[in-house]
Amino acid sequence: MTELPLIGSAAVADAPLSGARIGVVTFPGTLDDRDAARAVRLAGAEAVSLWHADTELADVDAVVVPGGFSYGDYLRAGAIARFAPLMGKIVDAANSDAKLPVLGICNGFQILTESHLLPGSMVKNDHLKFICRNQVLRVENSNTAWTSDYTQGQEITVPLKNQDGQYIADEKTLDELEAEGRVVFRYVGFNPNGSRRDIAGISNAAGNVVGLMPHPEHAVEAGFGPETAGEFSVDGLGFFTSVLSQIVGGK
Amino acid sequence: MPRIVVDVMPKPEILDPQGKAIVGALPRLGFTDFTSVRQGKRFELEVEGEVTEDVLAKAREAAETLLSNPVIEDVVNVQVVEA
Amino acid sequence: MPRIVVDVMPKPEILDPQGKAIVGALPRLGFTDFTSVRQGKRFELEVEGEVTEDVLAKAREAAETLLSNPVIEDVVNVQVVEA
Amino acid sequence: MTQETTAKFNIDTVANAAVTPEVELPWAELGLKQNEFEEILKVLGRRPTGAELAMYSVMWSEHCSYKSSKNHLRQFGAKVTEEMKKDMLVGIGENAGVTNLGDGWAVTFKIESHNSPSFVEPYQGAATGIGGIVRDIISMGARPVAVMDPLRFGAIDHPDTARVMHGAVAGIGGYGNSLGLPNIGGEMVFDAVYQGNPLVNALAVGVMRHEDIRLANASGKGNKVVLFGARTGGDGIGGASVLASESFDDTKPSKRPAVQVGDPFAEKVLIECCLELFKHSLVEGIQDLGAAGISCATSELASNGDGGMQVELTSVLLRDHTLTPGEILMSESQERMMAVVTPENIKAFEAVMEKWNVEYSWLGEVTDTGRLIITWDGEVIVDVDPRTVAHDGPVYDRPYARPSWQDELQANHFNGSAADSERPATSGALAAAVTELVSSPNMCDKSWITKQYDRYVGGNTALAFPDDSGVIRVDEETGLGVALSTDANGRYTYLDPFQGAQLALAEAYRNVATTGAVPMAVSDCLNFGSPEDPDVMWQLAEAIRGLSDACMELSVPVTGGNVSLYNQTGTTAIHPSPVVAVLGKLDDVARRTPSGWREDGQAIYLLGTTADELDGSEWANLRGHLGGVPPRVDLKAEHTLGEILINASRDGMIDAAHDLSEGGLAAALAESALRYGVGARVSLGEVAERDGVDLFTLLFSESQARAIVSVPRSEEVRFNDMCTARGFAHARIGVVDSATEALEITGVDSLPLDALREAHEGTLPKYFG
Ligand SMILES: Nc1ncnc2c1ncn2[C@@H]1O[C@H](COP(=O)(O)OP(=O)(O)O)[C@@H](O)[C@H]1O
Ligand SMILES: [Mg+2]
Repeated sequence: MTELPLIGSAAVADAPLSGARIGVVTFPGTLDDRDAARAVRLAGAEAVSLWHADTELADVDAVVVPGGFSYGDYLRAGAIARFAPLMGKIVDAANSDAKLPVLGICNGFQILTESHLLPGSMVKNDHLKFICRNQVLRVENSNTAWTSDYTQGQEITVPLKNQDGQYIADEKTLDELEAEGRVVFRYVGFNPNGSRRDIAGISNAAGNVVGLMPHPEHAVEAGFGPETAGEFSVDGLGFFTSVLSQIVGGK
Repeated sequence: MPRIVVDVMPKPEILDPQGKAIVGALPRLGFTDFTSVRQGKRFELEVEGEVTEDVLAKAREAAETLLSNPVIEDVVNVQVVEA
Repeated sequence: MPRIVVDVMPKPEILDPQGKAIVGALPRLGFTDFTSVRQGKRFELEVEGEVTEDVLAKAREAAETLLSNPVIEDVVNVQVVEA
Repeated sequence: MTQETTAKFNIDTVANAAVTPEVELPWAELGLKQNEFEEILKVLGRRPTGAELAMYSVMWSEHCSYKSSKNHLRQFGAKVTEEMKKDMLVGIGENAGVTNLGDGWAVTFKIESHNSPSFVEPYQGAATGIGGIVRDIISMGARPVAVMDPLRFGAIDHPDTARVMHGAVAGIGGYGNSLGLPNIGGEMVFDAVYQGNPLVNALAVGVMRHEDIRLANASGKGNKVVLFGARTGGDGIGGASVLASESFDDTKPSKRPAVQVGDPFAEKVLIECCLELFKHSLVEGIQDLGAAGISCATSELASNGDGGMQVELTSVLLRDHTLTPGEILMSESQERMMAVVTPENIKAFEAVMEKWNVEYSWLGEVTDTGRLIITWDGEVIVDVDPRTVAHDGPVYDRPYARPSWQDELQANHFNGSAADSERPATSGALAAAVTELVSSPNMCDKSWITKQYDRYVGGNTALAFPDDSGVIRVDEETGLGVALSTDANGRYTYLDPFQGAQLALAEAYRNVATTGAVPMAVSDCLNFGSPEDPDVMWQLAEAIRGLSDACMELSVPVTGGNVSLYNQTGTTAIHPSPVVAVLGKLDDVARRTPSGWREDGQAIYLLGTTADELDGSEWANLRGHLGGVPPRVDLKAEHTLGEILINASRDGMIDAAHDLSEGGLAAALAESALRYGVGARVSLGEVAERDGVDLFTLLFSESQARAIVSVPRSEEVRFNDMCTARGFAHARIGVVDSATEALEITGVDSLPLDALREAHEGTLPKYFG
């Protein structure tokens, strides 16, 4: 066979047919905002840049709080970003009847826990080092706004990269999360940071808010994401197509 | 200038990975007297002028809201130190 | 059990990015009384049995060698606390 | 922005200097030589003020003035053909060179050292190394897109190596990861010669549209000069406490920080803030603040411009209010930039600063006097021709001579030495030798390091560790991208500095071509010992001569770099280590070639020929031998091999390619198998016979201009024809075979991939946890 190594085209799609607008928040120190926006576009929606200091939430159908080191993560990951004016709006919209879908990735997840949109918290990885690896996750709940395009129990591979990724919560909270099906992702094969019960991601009770440490937005294009035995994973795209189908379906 | 010291420690029931690493390293360096180590944070806030009750109350509030995360940490101390 | 508290702060002349980020955030949250913030570390070492002079000396040594980086940090306090 | 009341100092004004010629100045303590101080007196026609002395002393230091290497470095600018200039948009001399990529895209990259700070405080030293090189890239108008980190530490089992390793790697990761810059490659060499003097080099690469290129110059009378970013503290002036004589204030802290602490968050904000300034064309000229801080930024901006500059130093925002004017001028506080802004753009500039919450202060303006005037509370403390500070520093023709020991060293070949007494010959011994090689400190798997680095951020990383080059997509629509590799072999360069430097270029060039990219430009970081030692100076002169010749022959211009001297412990210098970075271009990164085999049945070809060249090799190193002469350089062959690899990649003739370098064919075969965990059956008898070498030599010799490729069956005829047409030696040595789950080499015991992997991956965790 003479095929070239597989790499997809990242050409920006023309105006998305779906009409869905997904906001991507930028804080000082946010790093993966452009990646999240690319993932949104590749899924077929319009990516709308949101600025942390904005006092109004633009007219968006969903919000991604991307990864990075907001305010350097110096105090605690996400601790300062949580107080941004826009975060207040996002929390209100997520808790409102409209149940705005919100996805927190890595630092975004940490910001959501600091904002008390999601329970528990992240502390330093048990090995105390930054870790970047391709991580297998099991989708434990395919009924959330961000996971409906996956099947229950499906295993996906996406990158993981963080310093403070160890998810902790008290036993009672953990039991509750389990009982209510709010553990959305679990690490498979290898727990990269010592997270309680191998938890990689969780949701709120309504399932519109999901946070996880690994990075689905880095597994959306063949050639630029996690590679196993020469094959690229685009497993992360499902997050963005899931929320898109919910938005379009609901319109 | 007077300073307010705020001490924050990981909650006792929470595993502290940094403390654990230290307690592991101590005996290798010949320190065998310490059975457990926990690592927290110490903040020193400088105040222009006098530390009134009101300023101290503000410091306590900042300690509870920003400087610590009540899910995983306790504020163990808020105290004025004259420099 | 008795504990020894070790406080470590960044040297005054050294940039403290952590304190800087906090001092920048405080006014946005309505805290306007604090002109400078520096963030250091607080260690709590637990001791089995009594804290003798010797144990305290060991703690001081651990503070200088392992718990702090003398190039950028100062040990500002080593102290016994009865729990 | 307000400033606390400025400290009061015993200000040494220009007027005062003119009437007090007898005042004793601490020029020697500031590192100036007698002749240099006399030169300053001549240039000024009077004694310098304290502030002027501070500026000259830092700007005329080896680090800033290149006074020992300048005469030799000129060759990089001189040995350049028209062909080489074709794509060079900005050459040597600016913060970093700029190369045209086509389609309106340009790329800038540069490599620098942060060696001694990284020994003192590995975390912060390495972190600020990344910070500094990234600011060079920003100041060209580019968006930084990736970093790399060539490292050299002491012996792997020395107790101090773990300290440096843990700190430096965490620092590089801590800073680079926080900036959102993927780490796409580097090097890791362990050798006792670096024990007291580790090398931490850092490379950054950035991309921009042609119209966004910015230069460091201050032009246009009346334009304003602004300093922005972090506040100025006492960083980096620890040694210059003699300037305390400027002060009569007892409250001054006796200590200045010996090390700098980086603030990657501040730098990330600075990057975004600068890019926004560029996007709206709000700055005329821009300069990062690195070594020599404000001294460097003001004098370089002014001397590169068309007029002069006037600056009020009390306007500088300070972190430490006890700093004297001289100290402010010398401070190396990180995360600062200086820019020139037209009066019309002031408001818009300030709006960008406020949006990003970046502190700034207006220091002064561009003038037409041709002078750099610095005042303190209105009193003139510096009045100089900026060129004399920035460009016309001393230049030395340091004596150099081939070391007396060089001949003896070169006569001591590995072949036949005591170290070579038990050369593996049986199939079992050969298998053990391969395993020993791939688990050795320098050849082992480096993922202990690279997994602490974010390789994914940005979403444009097409190749990184462990492939031969890092590959970054530049244009998402067309797939246009760049490939980068850095290389150096201190042992080769020690044996022969001229050839060693050429071999460093050859390897980096080959690595870039191996991934399918066309090599375009070079940046280099010359890490050497003391130039005052004629032996070392000879190594430096030979290395520069060799490298510049080779660049010309391969038609890849040097666009920038850095010289790091005095890397030695006592009188013992490190091995001369010219780290060479080559940048190449890929029209479509989808065509990049990875190093691992994947498809069963593909044919494995060895390109190039092998001679008995074990001197300086990893194998000899493992046997504790260093002597003889390095492998022969054949740049014509490198060029042809490059063409073959690039064409084969472009035309879809190969699926995998891996160059042969340290560890030779044995290392390359093992790495290609381990890359995706796919084995192969290899038979080397015919090639050994063709080249007249035994199996051991074929496996472990480090002859240059070689690579292995895997060729799909359907492409074999075309591939063979291409090699034949170019007259390049090529031989089918095996076939990819996943079923074996081993590397099967005829005459060598089977090497199961599991065991090989364990050996390869176990080493760094064993030493570093
Ligand atoms: N310090 C480091 N940082 C990042 N990548 C590294 C580092 N050291 C080695 N690597 C990567 O490991 C791989 C193997 O390195 P090396 O054997 O030096 O490559 P080569 O022989 O092709 O020059 C390369 O992808 C290289 O970029
Ligand atoms: Mg290579």
